[in-house]
Amino acid sequence: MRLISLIETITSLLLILLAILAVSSKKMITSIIYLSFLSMLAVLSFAIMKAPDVAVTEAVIGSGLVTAVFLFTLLSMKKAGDE
Amino acid sequence: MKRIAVIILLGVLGFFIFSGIYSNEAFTEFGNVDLNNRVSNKFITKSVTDENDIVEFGKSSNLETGSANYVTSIVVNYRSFDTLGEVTVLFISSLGVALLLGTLGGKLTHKYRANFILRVGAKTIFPLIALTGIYIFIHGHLTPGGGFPGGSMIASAVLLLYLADENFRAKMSSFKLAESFAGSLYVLIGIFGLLTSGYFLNNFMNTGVIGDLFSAGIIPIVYVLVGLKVGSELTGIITDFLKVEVDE
Amino acid sequence: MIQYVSIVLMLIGIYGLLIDRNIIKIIVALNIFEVGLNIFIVSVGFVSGGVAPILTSVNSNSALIYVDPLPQALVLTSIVIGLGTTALALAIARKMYNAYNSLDLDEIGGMDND
Amino acid sequence: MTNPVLLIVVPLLLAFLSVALKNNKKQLLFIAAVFNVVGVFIIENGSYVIGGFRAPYGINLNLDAYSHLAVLVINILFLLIITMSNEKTKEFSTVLLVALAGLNGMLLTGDLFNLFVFLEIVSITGYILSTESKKYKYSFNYLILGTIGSGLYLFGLIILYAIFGSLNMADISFKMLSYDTGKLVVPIFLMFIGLAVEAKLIPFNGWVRGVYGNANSLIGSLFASVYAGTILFVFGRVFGQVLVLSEYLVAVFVAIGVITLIAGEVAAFSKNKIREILLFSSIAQSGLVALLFVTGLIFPTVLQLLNNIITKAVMFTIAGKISDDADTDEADKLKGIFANNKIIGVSFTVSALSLIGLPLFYGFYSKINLLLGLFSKINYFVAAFILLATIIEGAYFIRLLVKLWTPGEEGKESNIKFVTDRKVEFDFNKKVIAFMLSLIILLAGISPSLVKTNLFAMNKLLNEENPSYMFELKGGM
Repeated sequence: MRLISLIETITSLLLILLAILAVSSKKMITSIIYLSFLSMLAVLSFAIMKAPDVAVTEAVIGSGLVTAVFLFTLLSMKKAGDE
Repeated sequence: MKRIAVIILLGVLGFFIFSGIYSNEAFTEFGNVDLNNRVSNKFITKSVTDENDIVEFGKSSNLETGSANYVTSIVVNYRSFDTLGEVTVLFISSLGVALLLGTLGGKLTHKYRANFILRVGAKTIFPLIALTGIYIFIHGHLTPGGGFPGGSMIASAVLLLYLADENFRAKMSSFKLAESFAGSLYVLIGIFGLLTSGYFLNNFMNTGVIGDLFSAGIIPIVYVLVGLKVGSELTGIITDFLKVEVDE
Repeated sequence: MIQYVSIVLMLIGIYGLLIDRNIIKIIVALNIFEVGLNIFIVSVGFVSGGVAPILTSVNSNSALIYVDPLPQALVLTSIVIGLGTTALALAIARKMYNAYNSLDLDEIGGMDND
Repeated sequence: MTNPVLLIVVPLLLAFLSVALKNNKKQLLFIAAVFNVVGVFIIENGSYVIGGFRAPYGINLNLDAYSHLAVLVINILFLLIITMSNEKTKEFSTVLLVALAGLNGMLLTGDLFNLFVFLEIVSITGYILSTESKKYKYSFNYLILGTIGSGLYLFGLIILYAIFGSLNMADISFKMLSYDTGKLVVPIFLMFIGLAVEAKLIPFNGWVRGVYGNANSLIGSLFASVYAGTILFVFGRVFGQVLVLSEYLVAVFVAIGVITLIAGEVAAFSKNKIREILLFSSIAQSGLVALLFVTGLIFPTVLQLLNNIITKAVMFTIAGKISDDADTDEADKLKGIFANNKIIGVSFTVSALSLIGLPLFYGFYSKINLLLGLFSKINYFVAAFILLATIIEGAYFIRLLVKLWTPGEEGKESNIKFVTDRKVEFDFNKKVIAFMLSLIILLAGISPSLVKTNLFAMNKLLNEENPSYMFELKGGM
C-alpha cells in the first residue's frame, strides 16, 4: 500500500514536470518526445487506478500511434524545408 | 507580458474549477466512491434487465451480458451505441486525412537505409504483432484490451514494415474493403437485433458461461469487427501520412 | 493527488494553447489537455482497495468491491476520439505548411492566400 | 419501421458502404436523405432503448414533440440543401452521409455522453467540410476551438456523473430537481462552453468568420442552416429542459446571449460582403435563440429558430453561388445582380424580410410570439434589446437589398457594365427550391394558423404542458 502511494506521488509530479517541459520546450521534436513520455506515465497512472483496459489502449494509441503520426508530420515538413 | 496575463487568467480559472468541484460534498473524494449511488452497480451484478444477486466466474450462465470483463460489457453491450459512434469518428477522421493528404503522389523517405537487423527483424516480428493484435480483440470479453488496442496493434505492425522498408506500401484498396465490410456488418448486426427483438444492437445470441472463450453472445463478433475496422482505418491514416508532395 | 494533477494537466494544456504560436506545439498542448481529461475521468471511478473490473478465476464473483467500470469505458471512447482529431489536426497542419510555408500562427495570420 | 434509430443508422450504413461503392456515392447520399425525410413522417413518439437495456443504464433515444419537430425540419432542410447544390456534393458524399447520421443522433439521443460522441462526429465532419475552401488556417482554428470546447463539455459532464451517478438526460434532470443547483455552477458552465463554441456565442466564436465567410453554396448553407439549427435545438434541450439552472447562471447566460445578439448585429451592419453580413446575422440569431431558450420559452424560440434556419438556407445558398461564380461577394461590386435573376432575387428578398420580421412574412409571427412570451415573463429589458437588434437588422438588410436590386450608377467599380460582367447562372434546382421555400415563408406569414395546425409536431408542442423529455420520467426508472 505504501509503495503504491509513493509511486502515485512520483507519477503525479513527473506528469506535471513533463507537461510543463512539453509546453515550454523550444524545439518541436523535444516537445513531441515529452508528450510521448507523458502518455507513458499516463499509462502508469491508469494502471495504478485499476484500469487495465484503458492502460492498454493508451499505451498502444496514445504513446504509440499518436507519436508516430506526429513524427511523420514533422519529417515531411523537414523534407519540404530542406529544399 | 502575455505569459503573465495568461498565467493569472488560468490561476483564476483553476481556482474557480477547484473550489467549484471540491466545495461540493456530493462530489465524492478520490477513492471513496460508492458504486451504489451510480448506475454502475447494476453493471457489476449484470442485473439491468434480469434480477441477479451475484455473478460467478466460470459458473453463472446466460446472463444479460456474458462478458467477464466489465468494461467490455459496457463498451460492447450496455453502451454499444457509443462504440458505433466512436468507430464512426475514426472512420470520418481517416476519411478526412485521406481527402487532405490522400491525393499526394510522393513518398516520404528517410535519409538512412534501414539496417539488416531491422529489415529482417521487422518481417519476422510483423506476424507476431499482428497475431497478438488479433488475440487481443478475440479475447476482449475476457482480458483487458479489445477491439481498439487490437486494431491499433495491427496498424502498428504495418507501421513497422514501413519503417523497415521505405518502398513498402500497404495495398489500401483491400484495407478500404475490409473497413467498409466490417462497418456495414456492425450496423447490420444491430439492425438484425432490431428486426428480431425490437431493440437496435440487441444481444440476440446465447451468452453462455462467463469466462468461456465462446461466450458473451455478439460481444466477440462485434469486437472482431471493431478491431478489423480500427486496424484498417489506422493503417489508412498512417499510409496517408507517409505521402508527400511530388517535387516539381 | 492524481485527480488534482489531472486538473492541473488540463490547465497546462490550455496554457499551451493560449501561449504557443507554433501549430505543432498547439496540437501537443491539445493532447496534454486530453491526457489530463482522461486521467480525470478514470480517477472519478477509482475506489481505494477496489479490484480491476474484470472477473477472473482469482476475483471470481461480483460481491467484491470493484472500481467503477463506466468511466473506463467512457475513456476508451475519449482516447479514440482524441486520436481521430489529432490525426486530422496534423493533416490540416501539413496542408497549412504547404500553403503558407510556415508553422507560426502569427506569420500565417498576416498572410492571405486569396 | 417506426423506430427512429433508423434515421441514424441507415445513413451510417450507407456511409460505410459508400467507401466500397465509390462510383455511386452521390446516389447513396440522395437515397439516405430521401429515406430520412420519409422516415420522419412515420416514426412514432416515445422512448426507444438501444440494446434492450432500460433507460438510465442503457442509451435511449428520446422522440418527443420537441425532437420530432427538430428532426423533421433538419432532415427536410438537409435534403433541400443537397438538392439545391447538387453539383458540389460528389467529393464529400461520405462525409455528408456521416454528418446526416450524426445530426440525427444529436437531436434524438437521450444520453449526455452519447450526445458528446455525436457532437464530435458532427464537428469532425464540420472541420472536413470547412477545408473545402482551402483556407486551412481557418479550419485549423475551428478544429482547435471545437476540440477544446467538446473536451470541456466532457469535463463538465463527468463532474455531473460523479455527483449524480448517471449520464441519462431524464435521470439527471429528475435528480437535479431536488438538488441545490447553486453548487453545480462549474460543471454546467463547462458544458455551456462546449456547446457555445459550436453555437457561435461570444466569446467562443472566433472560428465563425473564417469558416462561414469562405464557404461555398453547399457548405455555407449547411453550416448556417442545418448545423446551426441542430446545435441550437440541442442547446435548447440541454439548457432549457434537462439541466436545472440556478438564477445566477441564467443571468450570466442571458447576458452572453444579449451581448452576442447586439455585437453580431452591429458587426453585420459594418460589413459589405454578403456572406459576412449573413454570418454575423447568424451569430446574432444564435445569441437570440440561446438566450430565449435559457429564459425558458420553448415554443416562441422554436418558431424564431425555424425562421432563422429556413431563411439562412436560402440566403447562404444564393450568396455562396454568387461568390462561386462572380469571384466576389462584395455588395458594392454586385449592384443590380438580382435584376438579371428575378426569381432568385425575390426568394432572397422574402427571406431577408422574414428574418427582419416585417408583417406579412413568417418572421413577424415568430417575433411577435417571442415578444409576447417575454412580456408575459415580465422581461422587458431583454425585449428592448431584441427590438433594438431588429432595427439594426432591418437597416443593414434593406441597405443590402437595395444594393443588390438597383444597378450601380456612377463610381469606379459599380457601373452597369460591371454588373453584366459578373453574371451568375442559377440552375433549375436552386431556383425552384429557393422559390418554394420563400413561398412557404410567405404562406406561413399570411396565415399563421397554417403553421400551428399543419405541422403536426408543432401542434403537439403547443398543446402539451411540458413538451420535452417527460416520456422517460413517466416510464419510470
